[in-house]
Amino acid sequence: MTDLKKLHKAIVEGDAKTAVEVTKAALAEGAKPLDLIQNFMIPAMDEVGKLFEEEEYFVPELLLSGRAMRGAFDLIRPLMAAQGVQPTGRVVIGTVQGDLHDIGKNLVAAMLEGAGFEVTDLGADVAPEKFVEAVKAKNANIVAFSAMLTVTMPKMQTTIEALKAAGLRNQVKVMVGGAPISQAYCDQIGADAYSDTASGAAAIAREIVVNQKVSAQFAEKGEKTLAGIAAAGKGTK
Amino acid sequence: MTDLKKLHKAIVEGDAKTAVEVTKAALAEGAKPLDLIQNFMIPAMDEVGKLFEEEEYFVPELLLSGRAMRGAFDLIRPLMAAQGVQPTGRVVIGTVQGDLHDIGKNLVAAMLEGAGFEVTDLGADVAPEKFVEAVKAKNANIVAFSAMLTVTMPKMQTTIEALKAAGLRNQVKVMVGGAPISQAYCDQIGADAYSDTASGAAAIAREIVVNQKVSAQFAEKGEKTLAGIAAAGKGTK
Amino acid sequence: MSKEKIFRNLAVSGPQDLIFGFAPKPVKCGFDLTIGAGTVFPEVNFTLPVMDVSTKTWPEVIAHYEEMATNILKRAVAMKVPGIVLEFEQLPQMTETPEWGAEITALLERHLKQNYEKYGLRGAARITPADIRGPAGVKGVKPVMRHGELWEKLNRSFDLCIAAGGDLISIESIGAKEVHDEGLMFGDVRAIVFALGVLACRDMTWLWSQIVDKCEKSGHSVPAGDTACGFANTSMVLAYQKLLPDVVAAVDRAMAGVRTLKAVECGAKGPSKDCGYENPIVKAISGIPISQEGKSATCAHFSHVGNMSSTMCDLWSNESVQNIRLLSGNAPEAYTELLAYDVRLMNIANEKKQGKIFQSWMIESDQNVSAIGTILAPESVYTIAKAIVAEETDYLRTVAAGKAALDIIQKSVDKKNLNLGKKELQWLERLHKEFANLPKDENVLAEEIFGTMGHLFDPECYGLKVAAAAAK
Amino acid sequence: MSKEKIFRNLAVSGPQDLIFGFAPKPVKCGFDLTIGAGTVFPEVNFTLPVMDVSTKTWPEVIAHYEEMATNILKRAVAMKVPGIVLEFEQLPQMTETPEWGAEITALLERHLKQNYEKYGLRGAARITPADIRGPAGVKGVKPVMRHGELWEKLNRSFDLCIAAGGDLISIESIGAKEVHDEGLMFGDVRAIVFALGVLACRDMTWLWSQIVDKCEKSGHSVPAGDTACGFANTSMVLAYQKLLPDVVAAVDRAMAGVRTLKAVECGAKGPSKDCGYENPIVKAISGIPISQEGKSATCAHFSHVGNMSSTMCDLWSNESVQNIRLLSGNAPEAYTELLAYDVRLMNIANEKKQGKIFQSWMIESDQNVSAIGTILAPESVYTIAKAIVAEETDYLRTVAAGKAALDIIQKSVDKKNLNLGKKELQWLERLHKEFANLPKDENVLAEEIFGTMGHLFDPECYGLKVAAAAAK
Ligand code: B12
Ligand code: B12
Repeated sequence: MTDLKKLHKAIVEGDAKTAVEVTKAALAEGAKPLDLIQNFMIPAMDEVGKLFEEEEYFVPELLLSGRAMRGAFDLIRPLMAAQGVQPTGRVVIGTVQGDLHDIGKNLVAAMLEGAGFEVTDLGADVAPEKFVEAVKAKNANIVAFSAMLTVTMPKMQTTIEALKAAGLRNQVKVMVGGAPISQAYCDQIGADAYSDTASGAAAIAREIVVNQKVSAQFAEKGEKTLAGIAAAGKGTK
Repeated sequence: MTDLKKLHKAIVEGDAKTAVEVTKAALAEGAKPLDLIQNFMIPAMDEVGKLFEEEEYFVPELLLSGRAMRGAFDLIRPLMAAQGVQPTGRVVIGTVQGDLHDIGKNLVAAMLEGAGFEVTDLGADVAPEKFVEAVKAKNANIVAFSAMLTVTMPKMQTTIEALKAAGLRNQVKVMVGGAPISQAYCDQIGADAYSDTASGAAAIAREIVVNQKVSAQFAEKGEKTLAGIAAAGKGTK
Repeated sequence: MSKEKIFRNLAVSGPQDLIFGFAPKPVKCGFDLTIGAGTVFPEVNFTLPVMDVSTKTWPEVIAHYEEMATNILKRAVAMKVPGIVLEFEQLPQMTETPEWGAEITALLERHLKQNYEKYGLRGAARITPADIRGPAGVKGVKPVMRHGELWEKLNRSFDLCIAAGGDLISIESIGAKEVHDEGLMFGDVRAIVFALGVLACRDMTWLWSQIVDKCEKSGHSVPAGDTACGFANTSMVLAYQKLLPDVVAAVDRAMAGVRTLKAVECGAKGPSKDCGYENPIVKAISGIPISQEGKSATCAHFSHVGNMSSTMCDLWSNESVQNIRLLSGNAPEAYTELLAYDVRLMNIANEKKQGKIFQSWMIESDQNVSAIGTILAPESVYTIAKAIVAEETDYLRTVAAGKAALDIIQKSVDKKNLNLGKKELQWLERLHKEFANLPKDENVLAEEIFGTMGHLFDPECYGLKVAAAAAK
Repeated sequence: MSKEKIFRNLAVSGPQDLIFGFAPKPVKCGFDLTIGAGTVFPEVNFTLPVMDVSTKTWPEVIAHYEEMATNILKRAVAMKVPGIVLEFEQLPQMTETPEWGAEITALLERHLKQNYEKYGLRGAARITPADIRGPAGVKGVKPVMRHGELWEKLNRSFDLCIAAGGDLISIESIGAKEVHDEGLMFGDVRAIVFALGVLACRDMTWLWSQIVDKCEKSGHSVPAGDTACGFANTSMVLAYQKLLPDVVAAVDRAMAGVRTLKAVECGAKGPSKDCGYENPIVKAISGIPISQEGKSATCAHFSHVGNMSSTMCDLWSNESVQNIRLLSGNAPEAYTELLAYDVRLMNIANEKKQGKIFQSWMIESDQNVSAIGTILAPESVYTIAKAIVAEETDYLRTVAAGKAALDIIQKSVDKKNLNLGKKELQWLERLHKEFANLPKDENVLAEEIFGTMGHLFDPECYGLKVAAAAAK
């Protein structure tokens, strides 16, 4: 039997090649996808998250581990979908129109992926209509805006209005961030949550989903989402 | 006959005693009040204003001249009132509730008086109701708020609302100022005019009155106000 | 009531002993912070953005102070500052409801404690209740200073803030402001001298002996000191706006030294408060450490002494900035890093025994730009301090300070270092005459001013008996 | 197209020749302003508060720039600054509608002219169009750099701003950012070196020869210089947030010197732009004056080199602050006075031949706090500059700069001056190996990176022919 601890180690060390090999071998030997996720992949990413929090890991290590996990998870996703297991949540993220700063946004996207979210990254300079389209197409429950310029921040409000006009406002929680953004500005434009760090963004997103503050349609499948599974795993459901 | 140029000189030099003596003597000799104002007192204060603008005069010289003019004008006011001559305008001024800074406000009050306005100074830490009362009692056409604290600035808006509730909003133009105030804040709270200097305040007040932007009841007596007289004097009616 | 200790001689032997970071009588306070023992620390003052303060908005107010304390101390730890003072200048509403001011005092002490225990960050909080007595500036109302509801609240605010663990207690007291303001407005030198030299000194003694008493009883809080903000900052800001002569503001500042020193005579230990530009005079005479502000406080007001004000500072302050967002983060956090870099340079210069070189540039930067800059140079400060201690009474010391400042300005003008405009020179002339004509006996002046400005102040509020002068 | 001038040796004979205020090749520009001839001037950068920029709001935008220009220059005159540079960093909308950027350029020149004629205030405006090419960061879209609608607008923006009288022309060009960002995110040193040493240098040459050409034809505008903001500020800010290793950001900054120098090789005269912390390397090699920012720019971002960054500055900048209200007045005005006081100290130190003493404190303040501080000290800058000019090609010069920086950091760690954490030391080890394994031939690296990151960039946009590497 393949030693699954090697999967955990490969993810923590950002070794995508080994992670994929071990997962392939394990599945071939009949390992249960749910077991791989619950007992190896999620604990590995939690360890990576902790190493990042304690400044043991920098962004490169974090992203390489994320890449390794995604590599292994891609082999499992079709099986999970068959059993109706949903991603922790579906996020659409982008830097608002007129603004090309994307480093902060990319980090938030990476952290959300690490936390088991399905992330649709629209890139930078994203017009309001494109956010609306993606939220509809992906049936997202969280939309995240980033802005770095005082003169593009107002576009966050324009985009929220576009979501309202399209009747999607209640389907999503709106998260905002970027150096010049503040909790006060978040409240002022009627967004739902603000954080000044990428890890903060992931924590809020998880809280939104786990506390079922998200729209009904995910509610009943609570424990079937990755975060739900992870929470069950840790008995903190 | 009394040499009236001495009145002009006494006002410019802030010599209240002489200004009163010369005016008394002139009136006793049958000099016309309107002539004293139009050809001596207002030109004197204009000269003082110019000296102040050119930093030749400091505030002490300005206020001493103002005191000299008021001394002479007090002898004339009853005669003017009899002929129906109104003051350039009636201003109610004060530092808003909770705020004890009054130096800036005092300067603005002095400059307005120098420009021929009848000024009712409510002092500092003035509650909204007291502004409403004074505007009503004095039939004011301009109300001026001063604030120096970020945490008392909102009281400007509260006081504007109190004026609206009392149906007085349209009777007055609202002027605002004080170090932390800005044109943007003035617009935001729906005030009519902002200036960051005392002389600016007087200029705006005069412009409000002379351009008849003030409420109708002063309109038809336009030329009969001090500013109207001064303007007529300079042919700029 | 603690007995007044009058300083007969100076705490320093010459201007060479007046340097940033070192004070003859260092002060130990807060979480292992010693001020004036060779290291300059940043003093960060932070205030609310445009908002109402009421029971309804109080939770939001607390959220602001939580955020400010967190951001500032996070920045201080990141910058590895040698220590830090947080100044909480109470807004009027927080003194009118003493519990509010105390709640924020406790909040700040909690944050300082956490950061001291977790990162070893040395720090202290300076609590400055608002002097709401009077109330000042209300038309036709003579300010009530020694009794009444407003004094009760201020008194209670001191007690609650001390009980809440406030490390350093200060106040911008405004005794005699009603006369001083009128004096400034009309250029009435005699009224200005009377306000500062007689009324203000009496109020300072009455107020500060009580503050010192409360602090000594607490066994924790240090009575830090006052500032003539309501007097010499008013004239400095007016002079900066060219609304008052620079020479008047300079003389006003020198005289304010006597009034601010009273706190120390009553037992205050320092650091004297940041916006007291007269503090160097207090340091020269009493030896206590002082806080100063200048170029890194342009967020609060402009001045011609942006560099001169750092020549003798033991704390370097940003005066005050609101919790608003800049491009980097919130303003209090941005100013913490700025102050931290400023003090690093001063401390390194001192470590390399080159503090005096740095000071010489600070002096040359502002000495000949304005009369205020001229009288705040270490040499001038020393001369003014010597003139003060040579006199007996507060009044005569105040007059002496004014005359000393005038002589210093005159010498500088004669040597063509300070070139003043025509108007300023006329006022300099006039000031020489006014000071020469001042009566030796303060009671003569008291009666005169009571005659002209009796409608503005109540002598009893200053414990002053004035023979009912015949109405002029 | 002006011919490239490659610097074979340095413009200074040693670190002792690198001091604030003096540059071997001073620049005369604007209204009688000479930069680098012994006086440091403030460079004030001011931007819009939170607002939309559109045809509808354009009048309000203009009103803000009128107010900012008026307040800043009023403050500059009041502070008697020796001279001033106004930096107008165009926001994207103002480059996308070139007429808008030009209108504000003309507005600034008008204000400068008025103040020069009325008060003799020496000044110049730096105009920085936004590099809107690409567009950068759009998912799945390879940035288009040398043609297309966005380049046309940027090109036209240069022409209109020069025609509007812009005194100093700059840009924060982002050629190769798409590869450099990916490299930073995954710690891919080979991608970072390729982006800076090959792609970025090619883009700089293509872009700056055109800018220089336009300026020379105008007979007025000076091609001032670039900044590696999109590269080394990204890594510096990430390192400051502990998201990237400090040693990676330090090596990135050293390598960025080669890329930013290209502008000068194409004919740029300086002052090189404020947020280019690599500018000292450019000054050491080319002798042009440079603008720098540090402790007085915490309004825009934090850094560990708040004092080190002033060691060799010819202009001292606040990076950027919005037109928002502080307690004193608007923020741009408050920062003008702060910068004015900062430069006064530097200029006085130079007048008294004590500039080097001041510099020594600035160095000691930051040298051992971070690896970036270590490599930006004058001595390190000189060593890196020497290593650069000893090489032939941009690529080899970039590698040499990186290696030089690594050696400087290693020496400082070995001497226990710079103490790095365990993680940082591991990355230092790794960087040594990575740089040792870099191929001598840049084409080998080009093919390799095209193989791994070919989906991100279009080689033709950098005039690069890459043999279609077999897909890995
Ligand atoms: C690097 C940089 C650039 C790079 C961008 C590189 C990139 N790939 O993004 C380049 C060179 C392209 C650039 C260009 C410009 N820039 Co720029 N830039 C910066 C700089 C120095 C750092 C930004 C950065 O990458 N930070 C690092 C990341 C990790 O931090 P972060 O973005 O804050 O993200 C963190 C948090 O905010 C949060 N977060 C971020 N997004 C989100 C979203 C959500 C939902 C959540 C919950 C959290 C969250 O998590 C992140 C990780 O901790 C900033 C300075 C600053 N104060 O930030 C200026 C800055 C933003 N830029 C500025 C300017 C003016 C410009 C230009 C207009 C300059 C010019 N004329 O060329 C152009 C405009 C480009 C455009 N069209 O948008 C100004 C903005 C001024 C203003 N008026 O707003 C700034 C503030 C610098 C300055 N001059 O003061 N810039
Ligand atoms: C002098 C002063 C005082 C004096 C007041 C003296 C007096 N008689 O007014 C005293 C000592 C009493 C005082 C007390 C306090 N102050 Co105070 N004070 C100042 C200071 C240094 C100068 C104000 C001044 O007199 N300026 C001179 C005049 C001429 O200028 P001006 O007021 O701006 O007026 C001009 C223009 O604004 C305009 N203008 C003014 N009003 C109007 C009105 C209209 C309609 C128009 C058109 C124009 C106009 O024309 C004027 C002439 O040019 C300011 C600093 C500053 N930035 O202003 C702080 C300042 C306003 N105070 C401040 C604080 C915090 C306080 C205290 C709370 C401190 C404390 N804990 O004790 C208390 C609160 C008192 C209270 N209950 O309100 C802060 C405010 C911070 C904030 N959050 O808003 C400031 C900004 C200083 C700082 N710390 O940064 N203060």
